[in-house]
Amino acid sequence: MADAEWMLEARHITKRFPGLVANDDVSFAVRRGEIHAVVGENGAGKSTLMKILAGLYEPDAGEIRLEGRPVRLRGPRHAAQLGIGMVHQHFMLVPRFTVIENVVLGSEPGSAGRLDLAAARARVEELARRYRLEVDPDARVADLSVGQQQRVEILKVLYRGAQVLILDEPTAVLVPQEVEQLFRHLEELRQQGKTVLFISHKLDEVLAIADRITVLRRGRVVGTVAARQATKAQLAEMMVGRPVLFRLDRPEPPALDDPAPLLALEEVTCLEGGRAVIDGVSLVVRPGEIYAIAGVEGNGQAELLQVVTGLRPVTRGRVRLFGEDAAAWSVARRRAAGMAVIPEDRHRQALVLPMTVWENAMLGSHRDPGWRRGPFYRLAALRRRVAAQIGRYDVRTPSLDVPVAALSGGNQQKLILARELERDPRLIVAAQPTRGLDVGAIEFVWSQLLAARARGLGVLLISADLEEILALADRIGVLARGRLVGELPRDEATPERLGRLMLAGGEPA
Amino acid sequence: MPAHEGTSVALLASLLALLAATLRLSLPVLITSVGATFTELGGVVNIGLEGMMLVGAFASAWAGITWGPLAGIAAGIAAGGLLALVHAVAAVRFRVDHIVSGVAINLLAAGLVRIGSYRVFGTATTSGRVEGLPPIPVPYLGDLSPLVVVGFLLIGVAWYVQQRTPFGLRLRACGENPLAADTLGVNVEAMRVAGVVLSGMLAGLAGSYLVVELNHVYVEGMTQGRGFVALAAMIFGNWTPTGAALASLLFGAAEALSIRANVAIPYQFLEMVPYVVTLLVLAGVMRRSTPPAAVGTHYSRGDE
Amino acid sequence: MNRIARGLLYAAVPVAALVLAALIGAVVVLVTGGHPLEVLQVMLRYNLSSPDSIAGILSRMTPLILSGLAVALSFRAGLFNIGVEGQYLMGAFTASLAGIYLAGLPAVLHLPLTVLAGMAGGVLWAWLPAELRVRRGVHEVISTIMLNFVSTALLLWLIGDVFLDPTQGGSTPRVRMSEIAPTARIPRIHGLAELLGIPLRPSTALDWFFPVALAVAAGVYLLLWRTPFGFELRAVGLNPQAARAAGIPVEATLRKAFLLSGALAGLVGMSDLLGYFGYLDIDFPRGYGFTGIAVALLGGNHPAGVVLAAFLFAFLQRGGLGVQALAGVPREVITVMEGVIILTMLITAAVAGRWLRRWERARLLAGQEGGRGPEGSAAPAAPGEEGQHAGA
Amino acid sequence: GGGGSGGASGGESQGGGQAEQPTVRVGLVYDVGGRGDQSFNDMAYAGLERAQQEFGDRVEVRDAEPDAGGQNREDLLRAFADQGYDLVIGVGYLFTDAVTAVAKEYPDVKFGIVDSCPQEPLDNVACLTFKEHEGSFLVGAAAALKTRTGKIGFVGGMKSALIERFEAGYRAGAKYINPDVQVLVDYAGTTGEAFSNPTKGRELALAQIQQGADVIYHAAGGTGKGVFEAVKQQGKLAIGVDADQSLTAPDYADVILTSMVKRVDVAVFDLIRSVVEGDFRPGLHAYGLKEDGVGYAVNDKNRAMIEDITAQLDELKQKIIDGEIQVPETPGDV
Ligand SMILES: Nc1ncnc2c1ncn2[C@@H]1O[C@H](COP(=O)(O)OP(=O)(O)OP(=O)(O)O)[C@@H](O)[C@H]1O
Ligand SMILES: Nc1ncnc2c1ncn2[C@@H]1O[C@H](COP(=O)(O)OP(=O)(O)OP(=O)(O)O)[C@@H](O)[C@H]1O
Ligand SMILES: [Mg+2]
Ligand SMILES: [Mg+2]
Repeated sequence: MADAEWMLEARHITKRFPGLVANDDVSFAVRRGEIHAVVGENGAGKSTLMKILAGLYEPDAGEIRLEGRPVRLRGPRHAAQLGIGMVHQHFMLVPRFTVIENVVLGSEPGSAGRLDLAAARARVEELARRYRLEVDPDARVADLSVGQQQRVEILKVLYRGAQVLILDEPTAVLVPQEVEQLFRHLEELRQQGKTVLFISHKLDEVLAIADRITVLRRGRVVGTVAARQATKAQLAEMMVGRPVLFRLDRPEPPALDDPAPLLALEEVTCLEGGRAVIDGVSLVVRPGEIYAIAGVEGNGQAELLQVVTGLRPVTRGRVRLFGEDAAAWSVARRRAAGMAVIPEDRHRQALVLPMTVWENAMLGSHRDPGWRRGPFYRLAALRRRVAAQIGRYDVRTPSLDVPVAALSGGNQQKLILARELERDPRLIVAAQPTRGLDVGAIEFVWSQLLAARARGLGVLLISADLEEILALADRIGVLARGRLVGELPRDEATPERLGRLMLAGGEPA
Repeated sequence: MPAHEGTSVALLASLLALLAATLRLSLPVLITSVGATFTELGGVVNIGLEGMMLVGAFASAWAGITWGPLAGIAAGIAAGGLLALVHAVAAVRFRVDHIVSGVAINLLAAGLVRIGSYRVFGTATTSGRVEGLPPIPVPYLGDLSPLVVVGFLLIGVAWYVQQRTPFGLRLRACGENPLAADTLGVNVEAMRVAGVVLSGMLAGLAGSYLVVELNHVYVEGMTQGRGFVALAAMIFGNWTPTGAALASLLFGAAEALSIRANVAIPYQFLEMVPYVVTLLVLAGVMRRSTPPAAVGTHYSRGDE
Repeated sequence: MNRIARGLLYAAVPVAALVLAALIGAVVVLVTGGHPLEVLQVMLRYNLSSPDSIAGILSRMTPLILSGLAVALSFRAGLFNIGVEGQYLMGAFTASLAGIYLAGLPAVLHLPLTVLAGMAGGVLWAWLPAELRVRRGVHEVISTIMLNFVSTALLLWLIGDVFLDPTQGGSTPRVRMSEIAPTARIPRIHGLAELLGIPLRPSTALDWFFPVALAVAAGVYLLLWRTPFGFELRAVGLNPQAARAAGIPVEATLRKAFLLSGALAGLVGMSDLLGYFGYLDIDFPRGYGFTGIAVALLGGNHPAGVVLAAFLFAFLQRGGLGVQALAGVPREVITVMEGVIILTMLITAAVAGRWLRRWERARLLAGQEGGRGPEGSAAPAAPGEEGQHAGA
Repeated sequence: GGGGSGGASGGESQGGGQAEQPTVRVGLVYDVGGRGDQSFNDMAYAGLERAQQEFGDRVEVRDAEPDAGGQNREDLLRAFADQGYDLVIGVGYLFTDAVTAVAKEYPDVKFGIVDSCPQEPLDNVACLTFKEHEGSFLVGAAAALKTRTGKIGFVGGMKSALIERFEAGYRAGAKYINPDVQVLVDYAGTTGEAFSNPTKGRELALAQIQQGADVIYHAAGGTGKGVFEAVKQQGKLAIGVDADQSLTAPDYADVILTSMVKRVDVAVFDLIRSVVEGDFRPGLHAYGLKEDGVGYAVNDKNRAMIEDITAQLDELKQKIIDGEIQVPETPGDV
């Protein structure tokens, strides 16, 4: 009775979490040898569904069929034995281990008493060659770029003989070049007969690579469509439940008499172990403009953010904020002077996950005397204010007292935005502000940044997403190997030109 | 000049004696701290090592007097391992805070050995003489216990097991990223329990060494905080068997020096020497230590 | 609908844990040849028979509360201060100096100054590991273990050689410092008890430091959850990277937290020193620092929990004495029981807590067939229940 | 059974005080370390046991042990006094203040304290103290007579005034025999733990032996076991302390020259007897050589080793009793 056509089927899968149904009677099927995409808003239940298919969660109801046969997955190892492997959005890697060690962990070659590293290396190298997933087998994973780490994750899955590969938001953390490379890998896998199931928020990508697309909304399947017949607008509407306009208002900022720069870097250089991680960078951000930093990740963006926010001392050069020499200013002083920060890694740099929503909402302005009476916080007033703030930013949370960890990624990001923008800053420093967000949330974040610009604020935007940069920026600086290799005004920037600058590290004269 | 020659010979003799004393005094801490790398690499903090060493000492005295030194050593290892199993079950299975469980283990051990001692030796605090293994004569250093050899072999074995076997790889993965290990089918609980029990067995072995080989007698409280010192040595040694062993040797040397140095400083300051030396070394040369990422945490899957 | 039922259920967990612990303790007593019922009866009678016995428990709680608070505060900051032991002993020493050499001041000045000196001693002894941690990244577990060892030797030298009370004579001269002036002694609480209609015997040792310890617990609570500094301290403990990005000076906060923990530790010995002995000798009570770790963790690193846990420990310890003297149970059996009770309590609490959450979850799941979506649902997300403690 | 008290079963103690026969009830609270230490505390227990044997039903005894300092000692004493015990004994000088306080509270109860005395005389407290320096003088003399190298050793437990009294007597005795004798002195530590560290005891003894010592006296509790072990391995001689250690540590009898016995058992027994017989005398009871409260041990196991010098030792003993020799109490006075 095995139905050859369907490789993997989900039938009437239901998964509840306290307070919500993450997957509600979900049914869909994946063909053998296809690339199947799953899309949906933040919190739609995509990751939950994938974790069920990979044996990590147990469904409360429903059935999984593999090649037509019902299977009950007893755990991730069992799923792997059956040929299902998953690459999680938050990589499941041991940073201190080498690539080989990460790949073979749990299914090591050799006897029980000896780890046959030579055999392991041979297998890993063979796999890497076959699927063109080049990565240094002896490198420590902590030293790898995100794209390389992802390749390690894919190798792990292939090493276990997976026929079905599940990837949760594989492109969210990749730069355009890496995305292209990943898609080549996925193509390669499909040609070798593997089945790929992946989640993405980027509808253009989905349309470009997938064969078929399943849309989830609030835990339910809205439908499955063939990529060839689908359009971006149609998908977006299915996801959100209303039409989404892919057009942004760019209200113009008021004409200012005082266009003095809010932020100015003058020949800033930062040495680390004798190497210049930032190398002679000069730039200015004026009121009412969005200055974007483009570049392949790892070219100094993180360090630049640290310099601007006060987390990294400069070796040479000057940092001026609001007209004053700010090189020696602490983070707190910069924030007090009117700088708002949206860090790139919200879990590690922006939020204290075990703390409550209201506590996270006041993080950074927690010294504000307005929150207090005498030395003590006025809890009632504080909560009222927080509730109003996050209400304006449509942060969806069961209550103010849950740990912020319980919020979906999109809502966490909106909380950060609320927290930073409600402080009435003059300068916003935003790094990867829409990473991992769905179209609705991205639309919201973008419009907030543009609204801030329209109020005369300056924005320094650091992003690996060219679409984002082109949509928002007034001027664009390209960072390569720690140097600012070019600066283009908005109307001269094209993806091609930027891409060339990013890769070449300089434009031929 | 014969007189000069005489003093230099005497100096050499005392240096060798110092070296031998260093070896003797280091060994219990060394064995325990090498064992401690197993529990910590698996992600479990074990401050019950002191208690495990103590029950190891007691059990080896009892079995050693009854059946001879080998049985004594085996009993010491078993007793340390059993007590470690209690800690493992509490901390890993039932997710009790590792530190609290360790504190409770130390209390348990202190009471148990006293009860046991009354029953077995008829007195709370000390046993009769325990015969040791036949010593190995080493030129210049005198007789050394075979366990000294075992202890030093242990460093290599521990390194090999941790770095070159599937077991070691899985164990370390559980201490670094248990979720990752779990998704790859590694039984996180079992690995962590194994790490704790191994550390307890080695602490028990260290206790046996104190009784069967070094002192030939059991005395209540004879472990003298060496379990805690071993923990410090393990951290000092940056969570590696070799580092832990070197740190233990440093402690041992400092202690031996404080016993044998004839210097005119207030007596109490000699007492402090090993600890002050450690602090100075830490303050001076220590690089930032890097514990296993998930040490001290509990693990459960997200949807439970 | 049934908040009360839920509250009761949660409250039942520790009670059940205690009962189970008592049962297992009974088994220990039986195995070692005692009579569990008699032991229980003697323990209750000895501990609860008179206001004086209750006062005896409260007075034992005082150092345990303070030590538990010192440990808990450091844990909240992500520090693992197991040096409370050495810090309180040093605090007792500095307080003794103030108590002896500032004699002549009126009590209103002398007593507070002496207590402050005790806190300063704790701070002093916390300062080195704090600096080592903040500046050199030296793990505080090692440095504080080392300093605990150093403090005992140093104190013996200070008490025995430098500040030895020369008037001590007799066949066995006590190795101790001079008497602390009466102006620096903490008065007993008997006056207040009298006012409340609870007469206490003159020999009962409960002093005013007990309410002080409770007030300190309340203060620590307010500090941690109601002030910007407490907020920063907890944020640094939970995610130093995010704290730093939010403008919190991480190193300074860690240092302050460590020193504050040391200051609390400096208070630990005060009730024994200023309320009971009146002098410092080399046999000053030890071990409060280590018990404090268990108290803090059993109390969930929360001041209220610390007070409750301190009560439990004080009850057991005092009861243990009565059981020894009056029921003939040897001390080692009581020590084993202490360990067994801690483990049983924690395991039961953990397991019952998990059952309870599962039950609540099932209830929630059962009651939500129609509704969905995060908005509007009031599910209490388990606040980091599987989370991490400040571990080594 | 696991220790417990001298045979009295659980239930009977609780009846309060209305027993009809004149049973003397005795409660004894040990020093930290407790019963089973094969020395000090066990000697006290031996006195208790002997009283139980000799007086049978006329005494009822019970013992307990504090777990730390502070109120615990006081509470244990008080627990006995409060139950109407007739005699309550604190073993060890740490009980000084506790006995003082509780004795004032219960003037009708008699108290004993070993090794110390309250500052102010109380008429319900008897103090049992020992002249350890006198006994140590004799074993010091024995060591000086027996050494072939002219070097002898002393290993103390916790460095404290009490243990230094042993050292002082020992050195004085050795110097009395031979002013040129060299005495090597070490202590195992600065806390109570120094009495249970055989490893350190062994190392200290080995170091002393390496420097030439061939007779070593220990006053270090369990730490002394390490001294015995080192001495046994190296073929030297040791001197035991408190109990007659040729008997309590028979495995080492062949190297134990003698022991400086401190008869806590005799003192405790005497005290109980005085209460039973109704002639309790408060105040100081100092047990020295004269009272046979301290001395050096001769028994079947060490007789062969020490026979040749017993005459000399007994002569010294008489001189001390007669006051011809004044034994110093602190090392500084030697
Ligand atoms: N372990 C869990 N416990 C409780 N709730 C959970 C758990 N995991 C997920 N949820 C909730 O279930 C819902 C679906 O989450 P899921 O991760 O599947 O969403 P998603 O579609 O992957 O979202 P995103 O696009 O942000 O990744 C969310 O509201 C989330 O908060
Ligand atoms: N124990 C939990 N309780 C409540 N919510 C949880 C729990 N675990 C996870 N969640 C929520 O469920 C969601 C699913 O987590 P998952 O690890 O799949 O990441 P994700 O949603 O895809 O990640 P991101 O937030 O980066 O988009 C998370 O947004 C998280 O907030
Ligand atoms: Mg997801
Ligand atoms: Mg996501």
